[in-house]
Amino acid sequence: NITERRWEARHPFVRLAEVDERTIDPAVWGRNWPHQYDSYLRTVDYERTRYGGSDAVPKQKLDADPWLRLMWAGFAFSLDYREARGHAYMLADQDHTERVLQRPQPGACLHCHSSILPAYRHAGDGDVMAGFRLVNQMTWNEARQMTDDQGEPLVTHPIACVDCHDPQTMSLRVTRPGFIVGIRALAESDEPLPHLPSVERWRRGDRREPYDANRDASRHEMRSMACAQCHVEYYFTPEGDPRGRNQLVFPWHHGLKAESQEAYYDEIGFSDWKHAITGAGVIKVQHPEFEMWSQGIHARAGVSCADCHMPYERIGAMKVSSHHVRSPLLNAAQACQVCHNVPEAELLARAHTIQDRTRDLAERAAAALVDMLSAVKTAQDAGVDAAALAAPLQLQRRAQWRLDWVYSENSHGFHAAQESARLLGEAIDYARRGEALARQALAPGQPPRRLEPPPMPSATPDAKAPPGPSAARD
Amino acid sequence: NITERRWEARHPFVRLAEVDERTIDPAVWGRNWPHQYDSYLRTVDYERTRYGGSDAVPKQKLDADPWLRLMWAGFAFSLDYREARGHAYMLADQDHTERVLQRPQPGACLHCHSSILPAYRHAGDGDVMAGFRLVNQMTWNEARQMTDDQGEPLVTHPIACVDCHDPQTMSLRVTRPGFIVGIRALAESDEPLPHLPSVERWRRGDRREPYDANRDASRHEMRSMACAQCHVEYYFTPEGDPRGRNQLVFPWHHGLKAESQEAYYDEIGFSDWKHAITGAGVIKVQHPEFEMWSQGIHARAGVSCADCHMPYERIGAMKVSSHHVRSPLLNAAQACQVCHNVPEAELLARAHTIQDRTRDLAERAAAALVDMLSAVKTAQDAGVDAAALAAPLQLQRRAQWRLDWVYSENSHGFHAAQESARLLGEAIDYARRGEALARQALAPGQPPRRLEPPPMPSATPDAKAPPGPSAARD
Amino acid sequence: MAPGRDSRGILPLIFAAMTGAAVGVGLFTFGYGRGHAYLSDDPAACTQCHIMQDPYDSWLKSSHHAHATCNDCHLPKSFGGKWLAKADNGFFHSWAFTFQDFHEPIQIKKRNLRILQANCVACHQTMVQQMPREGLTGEALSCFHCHQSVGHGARTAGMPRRFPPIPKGAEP
Ligand code: HEC
Ligand code: HEC
Ligand code: HEC
Ligand code: HEC
Ligand code: HEC
Ligand code: HEC
Ligand code: HEC
Ligand code: HEC
Ligand code: HEC
Ligand code: HEC
Ligand code: HEC
Ligand code: HEC
Ligand code: HEC
Ligand code: HEC
Ligand SMILES: [Ca+2]
Ligand SMILES: [Ca+2]
Repeated sequence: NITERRWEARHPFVRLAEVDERTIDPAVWGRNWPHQYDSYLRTVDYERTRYGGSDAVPKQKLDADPWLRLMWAGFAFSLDYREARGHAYMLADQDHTERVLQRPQPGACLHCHSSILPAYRHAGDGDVMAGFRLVNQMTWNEARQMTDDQGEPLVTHPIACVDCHDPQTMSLRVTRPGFIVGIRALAESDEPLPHLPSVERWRRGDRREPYDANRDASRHEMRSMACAQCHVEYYFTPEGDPRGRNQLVFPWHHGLKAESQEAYYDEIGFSDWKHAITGAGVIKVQHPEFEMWSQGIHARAGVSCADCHMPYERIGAMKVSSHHVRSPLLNAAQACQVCHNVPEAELLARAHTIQDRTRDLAERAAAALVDMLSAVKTAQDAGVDAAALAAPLQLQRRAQWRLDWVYSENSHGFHAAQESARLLGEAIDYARRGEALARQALAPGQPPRRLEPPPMPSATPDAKAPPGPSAARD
Repeated sequence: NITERRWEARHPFVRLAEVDERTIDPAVWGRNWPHQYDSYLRTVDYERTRYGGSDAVPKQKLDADPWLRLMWAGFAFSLDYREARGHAYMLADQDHTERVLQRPQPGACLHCHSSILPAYRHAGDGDVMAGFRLVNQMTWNEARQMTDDQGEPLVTHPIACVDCHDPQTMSLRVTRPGFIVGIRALAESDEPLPHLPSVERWRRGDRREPYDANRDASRHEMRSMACAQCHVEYYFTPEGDPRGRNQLVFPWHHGLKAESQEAYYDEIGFSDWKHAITGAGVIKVQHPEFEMWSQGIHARAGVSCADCHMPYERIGAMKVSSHHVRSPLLNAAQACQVCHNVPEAELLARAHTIQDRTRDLAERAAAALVDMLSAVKTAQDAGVDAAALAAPLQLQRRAQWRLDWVYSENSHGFHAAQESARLLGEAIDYARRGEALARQALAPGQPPRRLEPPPMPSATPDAKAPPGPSAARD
Repeated sequence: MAPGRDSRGILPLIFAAMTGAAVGVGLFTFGYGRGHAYLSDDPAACTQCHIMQDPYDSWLKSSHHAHATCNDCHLPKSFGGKWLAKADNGFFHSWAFTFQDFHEPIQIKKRNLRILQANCVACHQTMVQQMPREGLTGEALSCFHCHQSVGHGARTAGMPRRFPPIPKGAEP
């Protein structure tokens, strides 16, 4: 036993297989790095935590929190929105979601749901950035079915080794055009970013070359930036945008904070859709994990995504990063105790305290939003002048933005506890202000008629929920 | 010099003066413990931080935040409410506040503003608890002027050594009846108190003897309980209470959380006063530092008040607890850096981030409260039926309670960042709901008339602000 | 500290007494793993076990690497106590290491914390003489409550004290 350990310590790995940019299949990489590959495969596993983790059949959030169907009325998310699960499922889950099955979606989706670089390179004739722009504009089906000149499919795997690692040096890298362009804009903004020292350093420099994470970021920052390629808020450019249609953009031009992103959307006059109940122009927030983490104490203290979600695990004498990316609460010993010298139960209790408070306040904000929608709708139905309701619609935009920012962020407040509560407090303020104005437009004694979430006839019943990728282990 | 150090080393202290329960004057104790006495004297000093610290002439908060005069309309606090300053001033500041000068106050105030035990013992003929009850019921002037049988004044000093230390062993102790009774009730409640393990232990025991901090608490817990004798929310029993009038009570019967205290007040039907603008029965919150700290991560991690507010400082070859109790941000090197190995500027930035967010949300809550008061008042003036306004008045009680809990807590959110934001979020919710209801009672198109804070003719102009105790250093 | 951690030290003891073979294996590890190194005061001796590498690395980064070695802090000062603790820890570390049956990250046990505290006070008597200690109120304030990283340096500025591997690029 001890002999074996000493040996392992001296021989971390042998290159049994050659891997390069075109090696998408993780099984090939796995011959060189079997431990990482083993844990990578375990992302098919599922186990729930109080608020997170994952299930075999991912929970339908629209049923758990029916008010979501009111908030997102008229938008694809009101058809089907489930708990996230392991990386192994990212492509399959997109194949099955009603959002794709019932609504036209662009190729831009695949940026974050597959090992997409071969498709970009093919479409752009070797130029990834050009290919990215072309694939974005395709329909989702066109993009998903792309083949190379030999007719071999180009979109084959969920995230793979090559997406995060340089095949020559194995160092971390970012490959996603959305991030590469987004972080440039962020660097050029003037929001302070004390948790990203390389950006602050670039800002103090001559700025002749745009910020480039692969050149400028420290290895430590890369341990978060690798994830920031996907775990971020985004939007698709609308018809008429000078950059073309359905281009994937990270709205970081004024900074990462909820208010900074909102300022950007306001400035360009962007809305994802007109709200089906009130007609307000509203924005959908998607998984701003990187942005929320950026507001928290862990980021400030230099703790990266990989520190918690890919903690080192000891395999014999070696330490390897767990590629079983998942909720750290399933694994608090490795994920938290390396830094926090307290029992596991105590760590869970601390995390749950934060999440319970967030949940509590989010429900309060949701109630406020529903009250507001009810009041506005009642006023509209009563024939109140649209001018009198312009202010409430604007307030609805503000309220939804903040509530969605926290709700769609997947840590339930953990990544930035006080910031989550602050945003929910603001959401409540905007929603209730809208309600107050709408109520005043009503006659005294005419209470708003309470809206009920519409039924969900079209959504996948649980029995037909997206199954796991059948071939995940081959 | 080196000889002197050696001497200190061999003789940590020599009892040059005998001290016992009757030795109030800290100067006498100072002969035995000159270092602690020296720093104790420095509590006359002043230096501001971004939100805290202290000034020579304490800032009038009613001018800094004029909405306070609306929130507290009709209550003594709307006359004069200033920044806290050092312990040396506690008695003098009570002598000078317009709250005492213009309104009758009971002897109960002195529980926390002076070294009061001799007065209690005298009034109770040796029985401190009986004396406490009698002094509580006196007028403030009677109590302040109490003399012993020789005609010597009994209320002479602000907090002194004997209040926190056993004169024989010098160990920490609690002496204040309000706390002794309060913590018993808390122990008997069922709110979980993971940060007070001795209480949890007592709960698991046979409970025959009531919880007694001096017997049960660990030395470490005493480092917070010593402060919890005064830095807590309290109320005075109203006329007709079975315990007698003007008895000082800590409302901990259902727990320490804002909601738990509120439940207690609701249960006994208590209000401090009828709000002068709306007539709502409302509660005043005073300095719930101990309670807020109890909700925070530092308490949870076992960090006590004394750790931050009385950090060790080196004196020659020894270190002693700084008795210059003050803002830790004036002293982050000793107060924070032993635990947090980051530069002082970074620590201040982290604390300020928390405080700025709290401030921001508190201002939002204040605006909501003022909007609500305006809407309710306008409706009342318009002759709206009182029954239609009952709900808003109840919501006002809830909203003020939460906003005041955070505002009157002196750390500006630092002691429990997320909890402060959560409470402010709730305050906003209640205030805006009240506003919405009141607005609907108004005719459409009749906007509420905005209330302006009343002028402050009676308050002490700054030039006449309470001076320091002239004899602080003799 | 998780309940029962302290008892973990005793259970294997009983078990070991009953299974000579296991003792033999433990002793083999103790010998082959250069258990004699345990008996020296050279910190490098501890890194015979790769599992002690992180504590060692972080000790190198600590304020004390010039003032105190592992044994100065982790072994009792008294002659008898020292050898007893060496036997205790030496044996159980070998045991635990061989059977790979221990909590990771490693967490110090209560009895070993008491040894540590005594060693802090032994060196720093002068500095802490005014701090009320045992005898005054019956319990001491734990030095590590505040001085968490004296023996094992923080990983990067601001990181709590424990011993994660130091990723390249994240060094202070
Ligand atoms: C200090 C530890 C820590 C850091 C750093 C951290 N996270 Fe998390 N993350 C958590 C915890 C704890 C949860 C809550 C998990 C749960 O509820 O089960 C979580 C939840 C998540 C989830 C949802 C997981 C689920 O089970 O549903 C995602 C996705 C996520 N984090 C991504 C990120 C990304 C991306 C970053 C970096 C930008 C990051 N995290 C940084 C601790 C961390
Ligand atoms: C290429 C895009 C992409 C990258 C890069 C990426 N993720 Fe994900 N991640 C996803 C998608 C998509 C899902 C949801 C999969 C599903 O539910 O089908 C997901 C799911 C997760 C989950 C939820 C797992 C669960 O069991 O609930 C966590 C946690 C997570 N990612 C963390 C990370 C971290 C940490 C990194 C960086 C080390 C990272 N991700 C990098 C796209 C990405
Ligand atoms: C910028 C990266 C990014 C883009 C672009 C993106 N996704 Fe995702 N997607 C993620 C991440 C990260 C998760 C996991 C976190 C979560 O569930 O919120 C996810 C989760 C999902 C899930 C599983 C959970 C759920 O929402 O039901 C589905 C389905 C999904 N995405 C579909 C789509 C579709 C359809 C599009 C295009 C309209 C799209 N995604 C575009 C990053 C992205
Ligand atoms: C979502 C991004 C992501 C994917 C996909 C990914 N890795 Fe990693 N990998 C990381 C991160 C983050 C680290 C830690 C790197 C560091 O600390 O610098 C890492 C580290 C490694 C290391 C260095 C040793 C270690 O364990 O820290 C190897 C080898 C490795 N990965 C192999 C693989 C292989 C093989 C695959 C595919 C089966 C893969 N990785 C897929 C993010 C990823
Ligand atoms: C690499 C180190 C590291 C890891 C891993 C880590 N933390 Fe932390 N944690 C910190 C630091 C640093 C702070 C900030 C306080 C400080 O400076 O000591 C902190 C603060 C906290 C706080 C208080 C702040 C707040 O948001 O209330 C909690 C709770 C916490 N961590 C829980 C966890 C949990 C749960 C995990 C695992 C999912 C975890 N931490 C993983 C280093 C870490
Ligand atoms: C982890 C450190 C920490 C702990 C523990 C702590 N405090 Fe504080 N306290 C602070 C900080 C930081 C401030 C903000 C000071 C400022 O704004 O200048 C503060 C502010 C205060 C203030 C206002 C001081 C001023 O300058 O206006 C009082 C009073 C106070 N705390 C009392 C307490 C009490 C009583 C306890 C225990 C129940 C306690 N604190 C626990 C750090 C702490
Ligand atoms: C006997 C009651 C009493 C006790 C016990 C007490 N305090 Fe105070 N404290 C006060 C009063 C009263 C003030 C306000 C004095 C003034 O503004 O005139 C005050 C002020 C303060 C301030 C503000 C100082 C400044 O410069 O702004 C801090 C900080 C503080 N106390 C912390 C503590 C801590 C920590 C403890 C326990 C070690 C403690 N107090 C024990 C009554 C007490
Ligand atoms: C339970 C303890 C307690 C009681 C009872 C108490 N105080 Fe205080 N008082 C404090 C503490 C602690 C502070 C410092 C923190 C702060 O200013 O909020 C303080 C601060 C003050 C101050 C200085 C700051 C300000 O509010 O202007 C005045 C004046 C004052 N109290 C007057 C009174 C009066 C009058 C009474 C009786 C009606 C009274 N106190 C009852 C504990 C108490
Ligand atoms: C409540 C926190 C706390 C505890 C417990 C504590 N210390 Fe300290 N210690 C401090 C602080 C703060 C300083 C810094 C004093 C200064 O720099 O003025 C310090 C300073 C020291 C110093 C001098 C550092 C120097 O700069 O030379 C030594 C040695 C020391 N402590 C040893 C100990 C020992 C041994 C124990 C346990 C018996 C202990 N401490 C317990 C907070 C603490
Ligand atoms: C507000 C409460 C309070 C007051 C008033 C007070 N002390 Fe203390 N004192 C403390 C605390 C808290 C400690 C730390 C005790 C511990 O660690 O167990 C302490 C510790 C001490 C110690 C032990 C050595 C040390 O420095 O840690 C001495 C001696 C001492 N105080 C003397 C005095 C003298 C003399 C006075 C009056 C001039 C005084 N104290 C007033 C709270 C107080
Ligand atoms: C005796 C140790 C100790 C002292 C003294 C201390 N802290 Fe902490 N601090 C902690 C611990 C423990 C945590 C919780 C995270 C963890 O477990 O590492 C923490 C967490 C924090 C956090 C993150 C939690 C939050 O509320 O966001 C901040 C910020 C912080 N401390 C700042 C300070 C400042 C500023 C001071 C001085 C006024 C201070 N601390 C004094 C031990 C301490
Ligand atoms: C200056 C004193 C000091 C020195 C020198 C020292 N340590 Fe430690 N050691 C500590 C302290 C303090 C702790 C942790 C106590 C705690 O958990 O709070 C500790 C904990 C440990 C632990 C248990 C892990 C844990 O976090 O509980 C191991 C293993 C360890 N030390 C090994 C070593 C080794 C090997 C060396 C020499 C290379 C060494 N120590 C040198 C003070 C020291
Ligand atoms: C045979 C391999 C090995 C050697 C050599 C070794 N250790 Fe350990 N050590 C371990 C293992 C395994 C553990 C974990 C034991 C457990 O948690 O049950 C450990 C735990 C510890 C602990 C904390 C656990 C406790 O029981 O409190 C300390 C402190 C420690 N070692 C110090 C040392 C010192 C000092 C040396 C050198 C004199 C040393 N070790 C040499 C394997 C070793
Ligand atoms: C073998 C003797 C020895 C032991 C054991 C020892 N120290 Fe020290 N320590 C020193 C010396 C020598 C210095 C540096 C000179 C000085 O400042 O006194 C020092 C410095 C310090 C300092 C100031 C430097 C810093 O890191 O902030 C602190 C605090 C301290 N020791 C605490 C402790 C604690 C706590 C322990 C127990 C875990 C301990 N020491 C164990 C000898 C020792
Ligand atoms: Ca979006
Ligand atoms: Ca009160």
